[in-house]
Amino acid sequence: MFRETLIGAWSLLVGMKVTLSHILRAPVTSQYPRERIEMSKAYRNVIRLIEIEEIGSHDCIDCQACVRVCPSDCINVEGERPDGMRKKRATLFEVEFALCSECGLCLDVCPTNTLGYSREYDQAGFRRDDFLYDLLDEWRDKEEGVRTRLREEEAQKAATKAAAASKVTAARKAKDEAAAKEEGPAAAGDAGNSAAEGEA
Amino acid sequence: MSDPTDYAFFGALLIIGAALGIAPVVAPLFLAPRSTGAKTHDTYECGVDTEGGAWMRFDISYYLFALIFVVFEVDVLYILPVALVFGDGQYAWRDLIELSLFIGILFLAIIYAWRKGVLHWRAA
Amino acid sequence: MTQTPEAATAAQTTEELLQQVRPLVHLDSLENLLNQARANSLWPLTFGLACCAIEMMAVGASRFDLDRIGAGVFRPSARQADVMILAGTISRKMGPVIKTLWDQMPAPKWAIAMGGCTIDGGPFKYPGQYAIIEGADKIIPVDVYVPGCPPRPEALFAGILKLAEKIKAGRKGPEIAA
Amino acid sequence: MTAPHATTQFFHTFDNPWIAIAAATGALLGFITINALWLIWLERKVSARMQRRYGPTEVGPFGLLQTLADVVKLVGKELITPDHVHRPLYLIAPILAFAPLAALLSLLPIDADWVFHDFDITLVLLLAFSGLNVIAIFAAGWGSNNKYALLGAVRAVAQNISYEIPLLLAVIPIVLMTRSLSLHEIASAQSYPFILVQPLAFIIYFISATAETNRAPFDIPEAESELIAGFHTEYSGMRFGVFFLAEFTNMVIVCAVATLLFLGGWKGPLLPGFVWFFIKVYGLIAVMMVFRWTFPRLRFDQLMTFAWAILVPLALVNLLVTIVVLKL
Amino acid sequence: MELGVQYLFVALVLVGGGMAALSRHVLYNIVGLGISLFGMAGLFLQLGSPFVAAMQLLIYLGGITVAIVFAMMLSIAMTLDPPTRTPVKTGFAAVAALTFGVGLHGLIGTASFAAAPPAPTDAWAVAHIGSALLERYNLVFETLSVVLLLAIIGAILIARPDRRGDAA
Amino acid sequence: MNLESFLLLSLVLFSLGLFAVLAHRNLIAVLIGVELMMNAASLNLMAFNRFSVTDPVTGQVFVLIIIGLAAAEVAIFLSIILNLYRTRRTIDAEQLTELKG
Amino acid sequence: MMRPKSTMELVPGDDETYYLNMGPQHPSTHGVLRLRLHLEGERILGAEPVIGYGHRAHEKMAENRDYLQFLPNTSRIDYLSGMIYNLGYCQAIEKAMQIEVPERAEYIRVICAELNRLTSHLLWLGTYLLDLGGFTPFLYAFDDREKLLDILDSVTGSRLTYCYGRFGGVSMDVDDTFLRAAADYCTYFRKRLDEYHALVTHNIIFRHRTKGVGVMGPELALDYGVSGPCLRAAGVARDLRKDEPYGIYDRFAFDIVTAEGGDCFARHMVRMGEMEQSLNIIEQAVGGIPDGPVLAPKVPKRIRPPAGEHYFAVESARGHFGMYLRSDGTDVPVRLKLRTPSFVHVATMPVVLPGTMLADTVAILGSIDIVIPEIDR
Ligand code: SF4
Ligand code: SF4
Ligand code: SF4
Repeated sequence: MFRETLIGAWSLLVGMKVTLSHILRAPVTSQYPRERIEMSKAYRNVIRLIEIEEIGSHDCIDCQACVRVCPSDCINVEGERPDGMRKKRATLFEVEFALCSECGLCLDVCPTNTLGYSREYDQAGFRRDDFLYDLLDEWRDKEEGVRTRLREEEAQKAATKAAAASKVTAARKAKDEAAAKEEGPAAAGDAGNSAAEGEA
Repeated sequence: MSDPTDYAFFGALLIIGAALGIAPVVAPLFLAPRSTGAKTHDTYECGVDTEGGAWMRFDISYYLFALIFVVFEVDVLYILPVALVFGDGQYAWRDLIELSLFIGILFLAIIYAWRKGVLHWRAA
Repeated sequence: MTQTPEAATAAQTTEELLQQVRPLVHLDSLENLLNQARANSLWPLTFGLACCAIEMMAVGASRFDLDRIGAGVFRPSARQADVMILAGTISRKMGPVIKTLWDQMPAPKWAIAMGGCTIDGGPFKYPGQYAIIEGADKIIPVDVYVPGCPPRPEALFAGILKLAEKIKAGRKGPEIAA
Repeated sequence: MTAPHATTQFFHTFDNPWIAIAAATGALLGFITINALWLIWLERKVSARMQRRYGPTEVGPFGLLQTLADVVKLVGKELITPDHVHRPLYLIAPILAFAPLAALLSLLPIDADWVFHDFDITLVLLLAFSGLNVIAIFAAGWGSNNKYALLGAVRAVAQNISYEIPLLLAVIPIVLMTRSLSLHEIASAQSYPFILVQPLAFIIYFISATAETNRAPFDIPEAESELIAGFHTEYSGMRFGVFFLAEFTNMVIVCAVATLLFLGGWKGPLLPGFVWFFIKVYGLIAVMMVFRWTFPRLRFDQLMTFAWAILVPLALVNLLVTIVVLKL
Repeated sequence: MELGVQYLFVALVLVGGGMAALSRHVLYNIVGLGISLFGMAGLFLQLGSPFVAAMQLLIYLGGITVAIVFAMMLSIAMTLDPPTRTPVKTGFAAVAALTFGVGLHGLIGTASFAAAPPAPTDAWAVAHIGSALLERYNLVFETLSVVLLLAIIGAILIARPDRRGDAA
Repeated sequence: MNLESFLLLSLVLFSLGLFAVLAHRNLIAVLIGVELMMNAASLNLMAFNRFSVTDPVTGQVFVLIIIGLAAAEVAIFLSIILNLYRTRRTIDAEQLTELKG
Repeated sequence: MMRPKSTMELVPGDDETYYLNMGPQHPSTHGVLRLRLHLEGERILGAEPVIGYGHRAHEKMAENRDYLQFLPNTSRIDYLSGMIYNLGYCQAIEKAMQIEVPERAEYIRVICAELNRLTSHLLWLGTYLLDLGGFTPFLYAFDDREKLLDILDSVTGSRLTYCYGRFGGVSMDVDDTFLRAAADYCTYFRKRLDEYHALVTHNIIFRHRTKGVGVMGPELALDYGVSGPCLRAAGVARDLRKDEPYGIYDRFAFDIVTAEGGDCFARHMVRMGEMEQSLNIIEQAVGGIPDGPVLAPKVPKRIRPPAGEHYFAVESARGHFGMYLRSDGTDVPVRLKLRTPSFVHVATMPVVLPGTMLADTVAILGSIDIVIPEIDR
């Protein structure tokens, strides 16, 4: 009995040694509101549209692939085909962050890879609808310029295409295929169809 | 006999202590808002309604401990005045024997309780 | 169940919404002082519902250390808590329990809805879902919402700071979208 | 033996008792508040450092105002008196817990000639009034009429009374050695700290005192993980705050008594007496804090068994040895 | 002031005693007993013996009352509605108590007590109690410890449930 | 206050105790009555001790002894109550009499 | 097989029945479990777990979504070992559809799953100590867990509810930094384990609180279908990773940690031992990871497992996690039944708890390590 007590007392001292030794070590606390930390590369938060270089803006073509794959049904995309363009452009891209499960499926299916994650990590708001994000917000003012440029590019392309069209039909067919392939491999899941749809 | 005013002073402090205890409890009555929720004044029990009264029949061990305590406390308190004069008189050895007898008898009580398993809850 | 904030008519005062009565003595300067203290001493109720609760624990742990702003004193009894952090999915069975706990907290009290689930059902909202309450504000008045699934600990931290800011400004109750 | 009136007793420095009482009130109020504020801050800081965090930093410099904010907040917090409580008991319990402790503070001699007030039986008085603690706890638990509270209260009472015996038994050797029940005399009688000759008594005293103040690892009555908050489960706002204040005041008292009985009170080289006194007291409190933040808590029955089957026999043996040695 | 305090204690004793004796709820009986005991301790103090007063607090209030409370919790008495009183019994008790009180009061009235000069302050010191216990009353002292030992043994024997493990 | 008033007080207390012992059906309440009576006795002793004895020690010692005996008595009495309760499921004095035999 | 009568039956409704509710809001029921305890004194006569406070209709959800869309949900069933569930679900579908997973992905899966097991056990250790009243070990455990989460976060992007697996692999390749961090952590954590032993395992109070408490013998455990650390603590060496190796677990050398006694202390020891084994596995996996793709090249766009029944099980941090799938050949399951360990474990409470003391409840409940949504699904 008393032996046990002694061993017990010793074990308590050993425990205290451990905790006391930590007093001397530096705290591990990150001083959050004072220090901002960098999130990892893979970090997931609300989705956002990322800039695609050759376009100079996002490249959402309103293919609805992400809308369809999203398990939480939290994406709402609307788009239009701007006059004189073949590709569609999104006119509305809403994400209800409160519904999102940060699963990344939408990123996987996006044919143009224009979806990414926001780097934000400390959103908080006073209203429950504070988290309905309009992802096009940051792009809107650029949009007109982008469209004009895209239109020009497309027109140019069309011109080359038209030039090529005058050539043999076989050649045209081959070209069409190439164009389809361009979009194809990037898409997984059901994205394939919709990507083609967007193209059409 | 000690100066009763000393104790009066102590008593006054007791009352002051009570006042100090009351003051912060009274202030919120004026300062704090009050809730009017439907269940605000119900028993707190992890968020569900409580079943039956709070009263329960407790383990007999509680009582046994209380009992040993009472008896022990009396014993121990008898030692206190004795401790003040222990070994003072000319019969120092007698004092020693008396006191050790007393403590020895106390010990017997503990041993008895131990043997009876009173000190080990589960055995009860 | 009580009315949702949306259902609250203009006639309803904040007090009614919060189910609180104003204190007997009401001086602005005093109230200011109290609000400063309240904002700096938000004791949360130890209360987790699902996954988000783990992140709530993480906020209290060494890395984030909620105690720095005085909010690290988790009280297990509703009678001693100031803020209810709803962390996780609210099932229909849990709803009344939460309401009871909320009622049993002493005024002034606040609620933070942490995670998508408590804001509007989050990942668990789907057609045919029968088991959850889609949004904490359907049961109790929520002050601050923290989105994410789960929100990072920093986000909850930010939520608590936001709540503190709100208290300091003397605002009360849920803020209904204009 | 009479009261050591030789020393300047605080009370006797005033002619008018009313002024004395007013002064005492002020002093007590100041000490209790400042002590509690600083102790709670200390506790949070010590625990934080042990856990490699910072603890309060944002409110005031070094978070020093944190506890103040807590207290002010508590004052502005609603007091819920649930419908089902036994009102008289429920309402009086916090005051019962607090009042004796506040008065007891006045009995502690802080320095050789800085005695608030001293009787010839200070020690007994201290023990008697801190024994009343159980009644307050009981009133709280019973008055709350809540299962957790009642369970917590019963445990608290059982625990407190059990640890009172080893506590008393650990004090008696000192009484034997000094032939006095006055704290001031006992402390003055120590040409060397008694802990050197009575180490076992000191350990027993300290363990029992930790248990008496319901501090971890003996914090069963308020064991969060089982009983929510134990006997103060139903107490809200400042009523709970008063219990809290009482706990911290009690800590000071038991540690001060330990200092006076075993550590030589105010004695120490160089520094003035009262500084030594407070260093020792707060040192002991810091040890209590380290205990609290290191150990898991004992199960209730183990706790009782520990008191009766280990501490009491040990204390009795210690006492026997003491009287034999004193005689030889 | 002095007298006021004294009357305060007397009032405590009487109010507590009344509660203890007259209330029908056991809990209030106990609370009454507690109050009365506290007042009694005060009176002991007034009567010159702070030590006995402290003992009264320690043992009676901190010990005996607690034991009674625990016993009450073990028996179901608490939740039961206070049993109705049989008027006959109550009446009889009241009459008996009154007769006793009045009779004894008469007796006290007839007796005259020789007042002794108050003892010197010194004689009240606790140490004297100690030496009295060690010298004059040493047999009582030892016997008391045996009595207490027997009390423990007896109480444990009586109160402990049989080995069935049924904690009653 | 003089000796007589103390005696009177203790008399009242004793009568109250007597009443409790006789009137209460709950054994615990009866025990409380007994305690009141013992206290009345202690008070008497202390009063005599103060007012009509030259050496105040004896009275104090006797009160201490009374307290000690009270503790022993309470211990035994309560144990008996509990035992009765366990076997008979009641601590009502009247029912206990009825159950007898 | 011992079947407890419902506690309601056990007790005739006399006026002395005393019920105590633990939960749903209780600091140590780990979420929203509610235990209805029937007490006599401090002794527990009966215990009745009341579940459903965390019911979020996980299984129902599977019937409403296609296979891919259910994926993010898997990690929310048992949020403490979400990765294992997530990957397990992928493996189940892969098995049903006979998809080959690239080598590298298999290794990554093992590393991530074991890291996740570590986080889960660490969290258990912390909260268990919290239940027992030790606050500091809780924070140490959380601190170590944070370090793990940082590692996992760097590749999965989440801290808790991972959605990292994909049918046919994983969603993102790992880089050397990740591998190095994992290996470094192993070295670091071995040292920490010693500290935990000094602080917790050897602590006399801890031993007294857990030894001989809440004994779940091998028969009882097997009868009830207890699995995972709780089963191994009863001395039964069963571990799906060894017995029916899935993925590539057969390539690693590790032991099944068992302990004798089946009490809380044994469960503690098993978990501590398992952490060490996990470290072994991680080290081996990091050492042997090949290069290559992380996603199978030919995964059908629409997941349509062949009609019929499929079953697959993995060893989660809590035990045997089985998925029973009924498919009619479409891309939405007809039924997905999840066999979750905690559900079984909590079902043993009515037999394990009676006879113990109230204070043991938390020690026992904590030691079986439950996760509520996993019970309520
Ligand atoms: S999948 Fe990509 S391109 Fe298609 S709608 Fe979504 S964001 Fe736009
Ligand atoms: S991350 Fe998942 S839940 Fe969130 S928007 Fe994308 S697909 Fe929907
Ligand atoms: S918001 Fe996400 S992490 Fe939080 S409880 Fe809901 S599902 Fe779990």
